[in-house]
Amino acid sequence: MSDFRPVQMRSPVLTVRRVDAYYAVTVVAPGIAERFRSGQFIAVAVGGEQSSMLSRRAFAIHDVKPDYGGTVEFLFAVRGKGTAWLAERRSRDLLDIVGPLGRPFPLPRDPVNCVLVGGGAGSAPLFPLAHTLRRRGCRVDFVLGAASADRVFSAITARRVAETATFTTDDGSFGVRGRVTDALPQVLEDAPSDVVYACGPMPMLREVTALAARYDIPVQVSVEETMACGTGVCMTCVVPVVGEDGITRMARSCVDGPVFRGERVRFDDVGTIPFDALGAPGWKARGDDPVSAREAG
Amino acid sequence: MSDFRPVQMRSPVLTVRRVDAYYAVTVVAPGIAERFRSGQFIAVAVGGEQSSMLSRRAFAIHDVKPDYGGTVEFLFAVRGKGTAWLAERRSRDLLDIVGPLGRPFPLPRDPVNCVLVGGGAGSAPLFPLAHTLRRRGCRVDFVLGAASADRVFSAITARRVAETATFTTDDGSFGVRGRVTDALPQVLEDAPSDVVYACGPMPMLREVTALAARYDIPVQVSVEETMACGTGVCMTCVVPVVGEDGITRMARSCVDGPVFRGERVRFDDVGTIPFDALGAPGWKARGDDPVSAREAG
Amino acid sequence: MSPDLRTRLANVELANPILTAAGCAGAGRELAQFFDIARIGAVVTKSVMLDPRAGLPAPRMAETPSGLLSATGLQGPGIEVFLQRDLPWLLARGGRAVVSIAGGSPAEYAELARRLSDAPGVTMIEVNLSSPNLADQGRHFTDDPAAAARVVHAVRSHTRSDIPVFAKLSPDVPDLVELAVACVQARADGLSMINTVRGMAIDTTTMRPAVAGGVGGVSGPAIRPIAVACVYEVHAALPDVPIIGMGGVRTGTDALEFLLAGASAVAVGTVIFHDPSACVRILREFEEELEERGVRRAADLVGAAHRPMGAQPAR
Amino acid sequence: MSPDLRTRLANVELANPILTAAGCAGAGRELAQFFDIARIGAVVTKSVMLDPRAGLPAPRMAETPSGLLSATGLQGPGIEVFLQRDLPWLLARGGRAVVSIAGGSPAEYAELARRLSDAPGVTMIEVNLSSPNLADQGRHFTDDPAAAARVVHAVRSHTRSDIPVFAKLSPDVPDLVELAVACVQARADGLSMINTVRGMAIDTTTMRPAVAGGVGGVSGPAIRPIAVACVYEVHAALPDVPIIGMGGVRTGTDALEFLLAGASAVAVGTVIFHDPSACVRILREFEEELEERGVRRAADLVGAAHRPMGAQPAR
Ligand SMILES: Cc1cc2nc3c(=O)[nH]c(=O)nc-3n(C[C@H](O)[C@H](O)[C@H](O)COP(=O)(O)OP(=O)(O)OC[C@H]3O[C@@H](n4cnc5c(N)ncnc54)[C@H](O)[C@@H]3O)c2cc1C
Ligand SMILES: Cc1cc2nc3c(=O)[nH]c(=O)nc-3n(C[C@H](O)[C@H](O)[C@H](O)COP(=O)(O)OP(=O)(O)OC[C@H]3O[C@@H](n4cnc5c(N)ncnc54)[C@H](O)[C@@H]3O)c2cc1C
Ligand SMILES: Cc1cc2nc3c(=O)[nH]c(=O)nc-3n(C[C@H](O)[C@H](O)[C@H](O)COP(=O)(O)O)c2cc1C
Ligand SMILES: Cc1cc2nc3c(=O)[nH]c(=O)nc-3n(C[C@H](O)[C@H](O)[C@H](O)COP(=O)(O)O)c2cc1C
Ligand code: FES
Ligand code: FES
Repeated sequence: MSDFRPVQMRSPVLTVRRVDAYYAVTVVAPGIAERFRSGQFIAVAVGGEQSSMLSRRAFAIHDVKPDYGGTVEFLFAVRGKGTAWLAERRSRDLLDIVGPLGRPFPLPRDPVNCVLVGGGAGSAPLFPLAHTLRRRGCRVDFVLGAASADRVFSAITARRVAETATFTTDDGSFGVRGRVTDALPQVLEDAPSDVVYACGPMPMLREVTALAARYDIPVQVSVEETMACGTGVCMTCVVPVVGEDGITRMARSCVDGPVFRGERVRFDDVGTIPFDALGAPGWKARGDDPVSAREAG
Repeated sequence: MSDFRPVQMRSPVLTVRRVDAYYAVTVVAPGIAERFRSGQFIAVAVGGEQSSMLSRRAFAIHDVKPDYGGTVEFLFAVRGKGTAWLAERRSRDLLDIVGPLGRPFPLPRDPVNCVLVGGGAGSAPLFPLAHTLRRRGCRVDFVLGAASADRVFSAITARRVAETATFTTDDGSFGVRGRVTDALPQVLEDAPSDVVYACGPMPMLREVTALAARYDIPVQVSVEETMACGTGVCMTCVVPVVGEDGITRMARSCVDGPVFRGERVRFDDVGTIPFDALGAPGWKARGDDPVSAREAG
Repeated sequence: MSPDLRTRLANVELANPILTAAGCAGAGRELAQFFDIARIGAVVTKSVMLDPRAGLPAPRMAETPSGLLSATGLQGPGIEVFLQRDLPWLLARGGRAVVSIAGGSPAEYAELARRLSDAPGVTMIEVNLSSPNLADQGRHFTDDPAAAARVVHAVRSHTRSDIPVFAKLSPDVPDLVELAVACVQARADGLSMINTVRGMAIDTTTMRPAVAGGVGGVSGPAIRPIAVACVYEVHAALPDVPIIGMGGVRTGTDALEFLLAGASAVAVGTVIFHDPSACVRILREFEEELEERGVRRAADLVGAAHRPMGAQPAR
Repeated sequence: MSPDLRTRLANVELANPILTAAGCAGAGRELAQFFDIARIGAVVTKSVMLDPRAGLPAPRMAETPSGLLSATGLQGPGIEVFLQRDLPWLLARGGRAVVSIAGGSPAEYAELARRLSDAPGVTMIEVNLSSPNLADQGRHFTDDPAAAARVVHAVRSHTRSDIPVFAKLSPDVPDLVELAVACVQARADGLSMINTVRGMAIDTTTMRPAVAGGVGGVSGPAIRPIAVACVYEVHAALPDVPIIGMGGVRTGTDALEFLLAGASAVAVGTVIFHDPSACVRILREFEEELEERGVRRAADLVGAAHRPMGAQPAR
């Protein structure tokens, strides 16, 4: 375990590039690069030494390279105050980064067929995953969606890595007009798939999970819940997740996730405490050995 | 009056230079440069858009140049959080600056003999003053003091501009060991002086004022009281100052000063409300036309 | 079509809901160097007392994270100078004047109200209740709803009937809603919230309290969530009473937040020290926020956060 | 010579005065990835209750200027899992355990205290009084000094005599000193202050309260001046009662500020979310601050800001 534990470092920015609607930041972070496994993320402090912004911003790791001892790349769209600040960084600035964080995507043992489904910036963690899967001899099919053409993520890379790459945009400005979940059934029909990996907004993950269930394919989803620390201490990033023991727990998406088995996440109850969750109001203990009860995830 | 009113601008940083213990920052600020008169200062917002630091930092204007439509230079030593942030600025960064602020040094009509006394960073406003006085045919003698050699301000410029330049350091690492007030009597003896201008910490200003009084020379002091706004609205920068009507008022050093006639400042009562100040506890109105009572300054 | 920004505070209508906060903008003169003060909803003036007041000794402020700790002690020239010099200046520039008053007894407040009612051009009176009650060993009027009510009642009785009287509350009270209700029962036409929050800083160099008064008031964005909670709770209890919300407003989004919580107008205080143009910038940003959301009338948003999910105002 | 950092909290001596704040560091496990938790004064654990608790729905937090607004609802595994899993883990790593407890009645608190007294290795108990009193329509124990005193008394009576009991207070009370005195009279060995400050934020996109609970607690540097004032005032009233100070500690200078105000130890909370190494960094900075000032013993500085000018401790 201690080999995989995250590190905190002040990482020099190597480059900040504009890529369509996104910014791609590459930092020198050897400790993070060497520990990284697909699906993990970093948590970045924003605003400098006297920042008024206390919560770290989470970004999926999009790429790691061996240069300079190890670099890490992440991509983001400017959304609020923190990403606006990040977009203004220049090369040689230092960023306070913690990573790699979270439970990575579980990888298949055998060279199976994998469908990777991503929405907007949520596509980022699927790229290192695709490379890893390819290295293991898996077939990769991409389904990437976004609001508009400039928000579709790394289309060229997706085409290069994957057997097929399907794109959807809400406004039809690129690929098929519609949502990824409109295009996904066709992809699942065309190539017999063994596992689905998905990353994006909660409603999309819910639908992808439902579709995969219909085709009886296991699905791994990476959720994006609001986070303050990323390290498991603040308890703000919880989602209701069913454990192996059948008990629902409010699981921290930063350490118990962000990757969960899709059917374990109670999507319809996100934003609530399900009445039957462990410790919900009125909940009464079942079984008498709470410690051995496996944690959710 | 409206010609002299301050402006607020987002000024690009031209250069940031290290000068001994100080940083010299030059910004492009035409509106400020053109309005500037010696003794005035700027108030700089620090920490960027999402700064946790709300009060502006005051810096004397050290130089203005006509380049790029008008540039302004200020010098500072790193002291706390705000100056630490400023020291990290680079060329092309934008600074939110308000200026020029405050009452400038009154200038003599005739080509008289002037002694300029400065302590540490407090010497900054004396340099544009020296140039202006020289242009009017005045004789200028400098007495500059600091804790150590690397904190003595622009010694070379001082020597070039002035008839004589005397330096003192607390540790004797440059010039005479001791304080400016140790060296000042000799300077006043050597050249018959008509006016003293002083800028530096409050205890120094008090002593300079006392010395000038002993030699019966008028003295203009520029005080450095903690400021939050610099524009006269927060009422935090007050010092007790005697008005022309003999009444002591808590005068705002940012708009009623920072330059006051030395003998008007009640140095011994700084940090108190003198019992006889206008509106002090127990104070009773004298005279019946409070409006016509001239403001302090 | 640009949104309708007008707002109503009791029987007064203002062109827009962005005001200055008392004590953070003088009587408008200094800020007029940076923008046309006739453009904002109103200038709330520094609390004026009967006599000149020297205030507290320096240091009067310390910077705190996203806030300011201050103790100025209501330094000011007194009502005489205010009426002869400051008010006419503000009116001549086309500014709307909300005059904040402070005193040590209901009688002093009443006298101030009377003098202001005799003067032409006062749009509203704001009663700063965070002032020591001389009859009660220096406790503040806000500490005791009955004492606060006596002041409000005295002011209302001596104020011309067409001038609304707003009571300004402090968050450091045992029960804010109880205080608010007491003021409204004493015929306050509206409420202003919040005054600064009790706080303190120690100078780690001198090892002494950082402001001469020891305890001071915290203001600025740091206290915004505290202020929003106060506005929300009082609006929930008294939905028909107009509120001027304040505490750390820095952007148009912050102003919008106060409206949604229940304020009909928003005052900008400490942020003016940081940005002398803040009021007009916030007004512009606020208008943009409404445009982005397709909101036609700012007034429709007042208290919208109290409505059940999905019942937010029509765009 | 490096300064003596030891501090005394009732009959317990800690190696240094830097602790974690309850609920901001779990039971130490996550932070142990970033530093050796045996190096800090103690780990104050997340408030534990008798039964498992799911907490409040998400969203549970919103960022505010230099602060965090949160409402997590004391999610936790219950005392059973805590004693079997969390406490042994912490003790095995050499950590000092200050266990925070919360309940709905004096009896629940008493039961928690009894269970903890039976377990080996508990250094101190911190009684989180900002928990709804089930017998009083959900009012918090801190709202009523008598109710708070009953809880403290119950805990003290059921706690092994060598384990100090600290009462943790909220700033949102009618009279903090009165509450503190009530707790001490009920035999609290010391006080922890402050818990979060009541606050709220409105999400301007959804136009609804930003945290699911509506009202939440503000923490972080934004509340530091409020916390310092609380510590200062209570130390002035009860100079012999040890205090654990907290609220927005970000640097060693901030820790020093709390000591000067009257705290014997300082807990770091929200800033841990921002910097998981915060506690050891602050410890290092604090030591440097003492060295720069030539202070030989940290304990000499406790309450120094209360001494008359010039009577600050010998260097
Ligand atoms: C595991 C994970 C991986 C992510 N990967 C990426 C990525 O690769 N690229 C990308 O563009 N975005 C990613 N996000 C979303 C990204 O974290 C948010 O866009 C970002 O935090 C917004 O910050 P802000 O300051 O611009 O917004 P603000 O609205 O100012 O943020 C305010 C607060 O809300 C939190 N917050 C706001 N939106 C989100 C969100 N969607 N998820 C989590 N916290 C949020 C912030 O952390 C902050 O605490 C990821 C989120 C998670 C949880
Ligand atoms: C009219 C005037 C002219 C000045 N000119 C210069 C100059 O040319 N060069 C220079 O190096 N310094 C100058 N100073 C002092 C300079 O303003 C302070 O050094 C600076 O504000 C410290 O900021 P900080 O963030 O580093 O310190 P911090 O201690 O973090 O500041 C905290 C707060 O205290 C205020 N403050 C702290 N020290 C001072 C001070 N001495 N004067 C006013 N406010 C203070 C800051 O504005 C801020 O609000 C001048 C001050 C005044 C009033
Ligand atoms: C320096 C200063 C002076 C103030 N003077 C007054 C005053 O005279 N009367 C008053 O009612 N409030 C006064 N206040 C409180 C403000 O009007 C406002 O209620 C409070 O600061 C919160 O708003 P803000 O965070 O935007 O500053 C003052 C605040 C500050 C910081
Ligand atoms: C997310 C979160 C959870 C908290 N949980 C607890 C808790 O379980 N028990 C408790 O006594 N205080 C709890 N607190 C309060 C802190 O211990 C502390 O008193 C407060 O946050 C002020 O310190 P800070 O500003 O350093 O965070 C919690 C605070 C936060 C932000
Ligand atoms: S983000 Fe803090 S526990 Fe997950
Ligand atoms: S600094 Fe604000 S009035 Fe002078």
